[in-house]
Amino acid sequence: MVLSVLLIVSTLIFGLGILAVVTRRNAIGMLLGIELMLNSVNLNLVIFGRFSERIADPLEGQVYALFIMALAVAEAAVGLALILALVRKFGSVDADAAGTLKG
Amino acid sequence: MNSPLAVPLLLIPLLPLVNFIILIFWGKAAPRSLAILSTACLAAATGIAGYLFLTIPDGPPTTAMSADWFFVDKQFFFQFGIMIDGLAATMALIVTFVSLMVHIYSFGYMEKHEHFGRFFAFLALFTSSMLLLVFSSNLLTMFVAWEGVGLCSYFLIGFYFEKPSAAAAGKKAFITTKLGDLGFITAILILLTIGAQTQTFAQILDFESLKTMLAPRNAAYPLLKDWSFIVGLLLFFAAIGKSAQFPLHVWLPDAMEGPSPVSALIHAATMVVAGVYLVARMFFLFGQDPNLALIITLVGVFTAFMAATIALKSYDLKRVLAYSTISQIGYMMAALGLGSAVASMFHVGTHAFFKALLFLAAGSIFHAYHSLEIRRIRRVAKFMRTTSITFAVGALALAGFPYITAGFFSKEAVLSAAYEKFPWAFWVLALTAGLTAFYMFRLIFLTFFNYPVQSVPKRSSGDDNADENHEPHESSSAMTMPLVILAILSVAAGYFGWLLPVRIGGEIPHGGTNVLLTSIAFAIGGILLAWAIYSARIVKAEAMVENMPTIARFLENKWYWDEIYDATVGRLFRAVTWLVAQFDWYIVDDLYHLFGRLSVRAGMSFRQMHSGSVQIYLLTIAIALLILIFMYNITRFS
Amino acid sequence: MGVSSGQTAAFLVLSLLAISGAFYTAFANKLFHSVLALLLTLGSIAGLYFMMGAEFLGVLQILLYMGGVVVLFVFGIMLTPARDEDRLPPMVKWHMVAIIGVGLLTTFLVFIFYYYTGQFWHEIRITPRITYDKMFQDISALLTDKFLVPFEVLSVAILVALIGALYVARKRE
Amino acid sequence: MQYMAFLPELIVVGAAFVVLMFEAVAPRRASGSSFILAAFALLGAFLALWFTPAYSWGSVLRADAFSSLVKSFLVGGSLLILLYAWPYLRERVSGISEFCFLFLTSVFGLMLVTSATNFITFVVALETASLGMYTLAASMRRDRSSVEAGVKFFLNSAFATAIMLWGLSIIYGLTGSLDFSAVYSSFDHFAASSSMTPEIKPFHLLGILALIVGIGFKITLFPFHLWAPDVYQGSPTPFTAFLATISKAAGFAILIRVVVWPILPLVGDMQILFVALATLTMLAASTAALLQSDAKRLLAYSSISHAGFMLIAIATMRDVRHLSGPAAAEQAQAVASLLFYLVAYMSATIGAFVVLYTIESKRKDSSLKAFNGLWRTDPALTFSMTVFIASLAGLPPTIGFIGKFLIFYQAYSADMMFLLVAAVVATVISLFFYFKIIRCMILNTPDDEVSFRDSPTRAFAVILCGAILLAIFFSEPLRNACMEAGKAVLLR
Amino acid sequence: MEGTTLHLPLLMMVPIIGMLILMLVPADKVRLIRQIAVAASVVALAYAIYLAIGMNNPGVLNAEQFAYSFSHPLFAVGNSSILFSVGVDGLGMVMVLLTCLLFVVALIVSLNIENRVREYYAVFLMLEVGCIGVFSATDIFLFYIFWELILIPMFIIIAVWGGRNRQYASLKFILFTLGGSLFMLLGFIGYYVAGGSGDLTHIRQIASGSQDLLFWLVFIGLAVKIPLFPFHTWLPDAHTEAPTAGSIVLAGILLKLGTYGFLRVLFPLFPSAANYYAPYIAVLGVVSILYGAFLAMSQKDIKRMIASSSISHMGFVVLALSTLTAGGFAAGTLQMVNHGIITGGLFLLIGIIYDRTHLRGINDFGGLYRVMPFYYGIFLLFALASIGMPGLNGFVSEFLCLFSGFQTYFAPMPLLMTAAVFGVFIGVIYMLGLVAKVFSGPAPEKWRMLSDLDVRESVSILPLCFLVVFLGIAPGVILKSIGLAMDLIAKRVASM
Repeated sequence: MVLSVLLIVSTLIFGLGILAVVTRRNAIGMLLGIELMLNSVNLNLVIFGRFSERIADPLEGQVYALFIMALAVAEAAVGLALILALVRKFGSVDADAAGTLKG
Repeated sequence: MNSPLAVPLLLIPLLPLVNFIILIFWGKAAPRSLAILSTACLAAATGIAGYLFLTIPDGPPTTAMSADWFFVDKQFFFQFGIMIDGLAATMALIVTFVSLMVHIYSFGYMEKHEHFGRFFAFLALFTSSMLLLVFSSNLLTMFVAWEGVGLCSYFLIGFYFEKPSAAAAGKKAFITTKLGDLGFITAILILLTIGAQTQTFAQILDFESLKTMLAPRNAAYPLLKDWSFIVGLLLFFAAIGKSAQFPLHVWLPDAMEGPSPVSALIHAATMVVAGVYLVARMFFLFGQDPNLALIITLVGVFTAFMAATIALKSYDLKRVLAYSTISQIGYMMAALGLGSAVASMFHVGTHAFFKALLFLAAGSIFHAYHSLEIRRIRRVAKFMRTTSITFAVGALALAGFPYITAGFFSKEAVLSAAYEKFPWAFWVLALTAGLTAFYMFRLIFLTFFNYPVQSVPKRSSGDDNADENHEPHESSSAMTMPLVILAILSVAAGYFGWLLPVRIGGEIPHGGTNVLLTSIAFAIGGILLAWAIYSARIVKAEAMVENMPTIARFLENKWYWDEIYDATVGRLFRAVTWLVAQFDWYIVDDLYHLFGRLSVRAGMSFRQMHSGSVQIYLLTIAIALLILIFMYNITRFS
Repeated sequence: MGVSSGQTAAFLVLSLLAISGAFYTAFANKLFHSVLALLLTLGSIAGLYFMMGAEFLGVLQILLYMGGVVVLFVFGIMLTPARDEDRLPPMVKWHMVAIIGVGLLTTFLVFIFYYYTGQFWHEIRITPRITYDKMFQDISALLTDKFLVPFEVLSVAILVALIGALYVARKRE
Repeated sequence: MQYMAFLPELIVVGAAFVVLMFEAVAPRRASGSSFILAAFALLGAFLALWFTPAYSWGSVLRADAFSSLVKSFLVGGSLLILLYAWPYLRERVSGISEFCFLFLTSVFGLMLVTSATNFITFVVALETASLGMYTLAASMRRDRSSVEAGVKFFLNSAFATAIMLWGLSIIYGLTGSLDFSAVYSSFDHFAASSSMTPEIKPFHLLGILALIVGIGFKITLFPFHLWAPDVYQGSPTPFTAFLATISKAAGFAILIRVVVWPILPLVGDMQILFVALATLTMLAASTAALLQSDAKRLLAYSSISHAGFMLIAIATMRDVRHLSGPAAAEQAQAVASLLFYLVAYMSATIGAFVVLYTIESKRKDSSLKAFNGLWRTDPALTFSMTVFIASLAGLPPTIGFIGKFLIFYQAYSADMMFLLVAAVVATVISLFFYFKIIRCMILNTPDDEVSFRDSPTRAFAVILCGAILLAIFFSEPLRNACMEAGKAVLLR
Repeated sequence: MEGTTLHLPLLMMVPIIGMLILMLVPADKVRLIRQIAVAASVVALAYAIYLAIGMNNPGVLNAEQFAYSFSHPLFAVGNSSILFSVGVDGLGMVMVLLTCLLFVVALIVSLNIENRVREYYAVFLMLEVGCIGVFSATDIFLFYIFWELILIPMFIIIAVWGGRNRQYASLKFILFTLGGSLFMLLGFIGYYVAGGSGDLTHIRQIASGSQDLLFWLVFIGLAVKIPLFPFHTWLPDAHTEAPTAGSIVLAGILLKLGTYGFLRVLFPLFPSAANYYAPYIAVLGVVSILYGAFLAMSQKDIKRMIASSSISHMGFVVLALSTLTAGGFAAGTLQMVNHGIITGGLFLLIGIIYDRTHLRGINDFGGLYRVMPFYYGIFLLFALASIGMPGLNGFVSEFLCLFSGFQTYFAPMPLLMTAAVFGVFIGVIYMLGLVAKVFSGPAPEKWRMLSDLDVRESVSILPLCFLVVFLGIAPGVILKSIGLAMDLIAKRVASM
């Protein structure tokens, strides 16, 4: 029961993350959404480690989460740098401001 | 399987052929001397033909030579073969002789023409093809020659290539006869198909073996017998095309655009009777099927009558002669249909002489008057004595003037044949004979004497630069000499009719007194009527026209055949062409374009997905995920 | 079940906090509010980690995420021109599609999880209490043994991220 | 000894660090030397690949014939791309030494991707490469669209990666591990057990679908390909070539490994998805390319369409349990065909891009107009480009034909008529835009009289096109290598 | 390997070497370039003639009745290999000879090309390699490779040296032929999968159930090239826009590839499907005959008209081939050769006045007889050959095609066969109309200045003239040399 509930919580966070990514107009906002999605993934990993009988070694899941966390940080850093460059070139944080390439 | 006859027999067509090659390549350099050479060779060929005519043994034909031409499957060999029998020898003699006359005549007629050499080249080629046609021992060889004469006819009709009407006439002649040739080739193909099925492949095209296969007593080839009607019909269609019979007669009058010697040689004496010759050659096929015979008779009789009526109202000297040719060939066809090949060939022979004579004389008149418009040419008798006399002899022969002309005998033979078999045919043909006499003498009375000049529409088939001030004069001896020879023959040939049964077999039909009297009456009556209207002017010609305007217009427009064909076959053809072109353009081609357009349209919509907005891309991914998951879980919800 | 009712209550509270934080992150008008809401979510998730016996991860979550990433975002927001979403029309044409689509997706996933978890994870296994030291050792053992290569590569990745960020952010001539 | 197995990677990443050192020590002279070092490192790695033994590092990493072969594609391709990019880089890219560092680390990451036998290794390696690639996309000087490309690439990639990770977390929950071997045996066990009813299967597929979204993004499958044309167009052209070939090759390598190993027990259910994606990718990309006027974008669409063709080989994969017997041989052959196609595709695409950025660096224009009248100014380059395009279009006697032939052969052997017809239609459509380039080169008159004669790319292009043309006679060793790789990747 | 000779690869090398030499010559040495190119083609022709004469030597033919065979595996697919396997039987030899001859003619007639001469000749020589390759390939995939190798050179020829609408035409050409041949490739692959080998000298029987689909796939590829009725629309465009030499090669050789493929590939590989579907193909052939003829009637452009007439004439070939008898095959082959010569000549002749006037409309001309009598004579010769005048080569082959068509199909569908005969008649109408319009009538002032054929033109047309007459009189030369091959193919098809 707890497993279900927690998985559903995680799924909701995941969905809200996606929603943030596809609706927030600010590129930083989109980045926030991606962080939410990654957190949901980590949460999943921990939940399964804790509550699933199929998991032999729950620590492995935590190690995975650790990796993902580190990657999220790295991505955030690069992403913010790119967004700053975007602001510099296009004068806006709006992800859609950079819409010169299309078709 | 060469026989001793092979050499002379081959020599006859080969001599002109060699001359053709020489003339076509070097004719420009030394036209006159090469033309003399050509004529000399032709004279030699004529000599050989005459020799053969006199010496070949009676009975079945002798196959002189046959050679494999090509093959399929290494078992079906198509052969190129020549042979000779009485029929062929007779025909060959007529062809070579008339051709020789025309050659001689052409020295005078074409004297100043720039393409003198080429003219002789084509004459030579034609003669060669015609002789090959005559000597061919199987249908395929005959078809080759058949096409060859058609081609030469095309060249020679269109000889004055700068005249659009001449070019058009050449085209019309070629296409119309080619339509007939379809019958020929289809017949050959059907025969071959039958032959392959009955294991008689090699023989089925050969006249002699076909004859034995078709013999009434021979029951070994039922399939062939079943198909003989169709094959006969197709071959007859070819003959119709070549011989300008109804319904393919329309090309011959237009063919008068060619030089007069050509008209004399090809469109009067020789080529146009190739159809008759074909039917005579295949008489074993046509003769044994009453339905075929009836069809041939009907076509012949109808053509004879129809052409004669058109000639009544024709104002072009050569066209009148052309219609008379059509009409006379109708006689020949009718004779064949009536079962008398001999009568037919008799008429072929006499007709060759007097029709060649008439055309050559007409050419002579044209040479002097530069016109063929009979409403303008006057007093020929005064200016051109020889020409007018010979022309009159020819006309008499054509009219069948009793007992002195050859035409009388041959026509009487045809009428007798008709009288024996189909009286209705006899009466129509007799009436036609009367019409023939009438229109020929209409010509003579109009042009030879001083009939008042009528108002003339500007165009006719001749060059219309008739110079009124120029005094017409008699043609050179090169032209008159053949006229005289032919005139003599036109009279004399009738007395040699007895030779034909000897050479061909069968006998000349004699219908007895009734036929004799009827034909004499019609011939004389026609002449008298012409005299009454155009010389004595007892009856006014104009008045007759006014009294019967519909008929006059009907005849003047040649029974509207050209218009009818144009409105039916021509229109159908153009419509199909148009339809195909539209179909090709708007349906077939556009179908492929449609594929292109669809791709571009699809591309446009796929392109719109790349809107440039990154969030839409992400949304697309999310929705794609949704769809994927949904699809894979769809079983849960169903 | 093996989980006490107090724990259950704590789970529920933390979950609710995490969800509401995520919700506000997605829908807040001001970006700064979003970041704060994210902070809330991250904190609640850290709490959940602690509750599920993943203390090491929870600590890292607080240090790396709440301490690092969020600060990064705050800096980012400060460095970029004020560009608040409330100055724009709240909905762009595809937002409706987005909300419906993603909503469907989420509902769908929730349904699937709800439907399937009962069948698959029959028993809820309570991991034995692992002491903090032991856990740290185990994790480091994993990292230096089985996951040594990814761990090393991760360091390269972080270096790349650093250099890359510098490379992009550097003012160019 | 185990380090020998990963010597090429070590060379590459080591060189990357040295490049970084250059920049730190002598920033002024760093550009040239780092470029040269990068080139030599790639060359060294390429050579080192010949000596790498097969080796498994626990359950997370494995060097085998398959990974070696793909790595040689990656390294060789990168070398070719980099080698002739110098004029372009000098002119249009800022900070060549950083570029080289990021380039090398990207290659490094992608090389590891091909060796990964654990999903998290895969993800970490992929991210290592991606982090570099985001910045490489944005590395152009004075060019807005480059930054746009970088941002778009980043956002798309991060999003797709997040989805993929989510899928991996589900897989982890189902199988208890992210090792390929563990996942495989777990799935295999489930698939064989009675509990795997048709009703429950979809749940197992959930993670796999998300995984395919992530990899599909990398290899630009419809509808995850939307980023590709934009990013390809905006990036510096050498990097576009990198994206189109190296990155895609790595993506296919991991896809192959995933399909034939961890998710093999469930691959039967994926087949319909692969067929659909392949069809849509081929058709969508080729039709959309019809309307392009920018050569880079055109090649981007072409590259997407080729991904669809390559996916055909994946779609022929079946659940093969025994590693001996005809079915496995068929499977190995499918892998080999895909790898061969990959070589064909990479060689022609690299050639085309090399020609493109040679022209671009002279004419400052990447639209089709830049190709106008190339024949007049440089017939050799024109000839080479024609051959590259013919190879892309799959016309004989180029290597592209052999590749296409092998793919068709696989599809036919697997009885996939529908896919074949779609492939033929897509090929016909693609001809239209391929020949657009040829038409520009040979028909249109040039706008200027820029000469390319001094360019060393000419020699390179001619040699590459010679190789492409003569491949039909000499491709046997390559095919054997592909076959070996195909057999190796099946081992589990 | 026993009986292996390098003759055919060497023959293919001749144009390649010529091409390579051309690449080394500076582009501005136009005279030298022309000499090299023509010399290469003449050497190839001489070599081909030498090989043709050698065909009769004992021991040249191998066990499968292919001469000069050479085989080398290219790469392995499945359990077997794709081979570089060449060899010629009588059929292949005749077609190779025709190819070499027409290329000499085409290269000589293009001596007046001034624009990008080097590239022009290089592309043509490459085309020649492809054509020789197709006619001598004895592996289906090698066949396909050479088949496709032809496309790009032809595309370039049309696109660069073509007429006003060349872009559209060249693209259409490439899309159609390539699209079609992709289906053919599918068919080949299917055969290879089923039969396990693509060797045409050892054809393996595949299950008749699987033949149907493959048969039609291959058929589409071939039919596009021929072109048969629904796939023909590329032809008029391509022909019209191609330069003279391009049209000659297109009409003379490229169209033959399709029908050659019928004989070499389609029928032998899928005999039971061939037997089953032959009547349908015959119907398509007859439809092509009539459709092409009517299409030609509707054209206003001389080249388009001749191109459309090709559709009609190739219909005869298809009709003959569809009989599946040795005789029909021989007839079709003969018609292929003859059509190549005749239509090649006609395009050459049209090119000559196009060079002089830059006009191609039928109505643009008139009265050329007076201006260019020699030209007229030759044009007439070809026109007559085209409409099947006995004594010229067109007659024999058309007659034989109809003959074999009648043998097989007259009994089941007499009307259709009669319609095929009617196609000949339509040919007469438009061809004669063309000749009459262009040559007769008064010569307009503007054409008075046209010169008759010069040396280049005469030299290029005279060999064709000779063949038109020679093959009309002695078609046995070809029929004899292809006889054995035809028997074998027919036997193979009949054996199912």
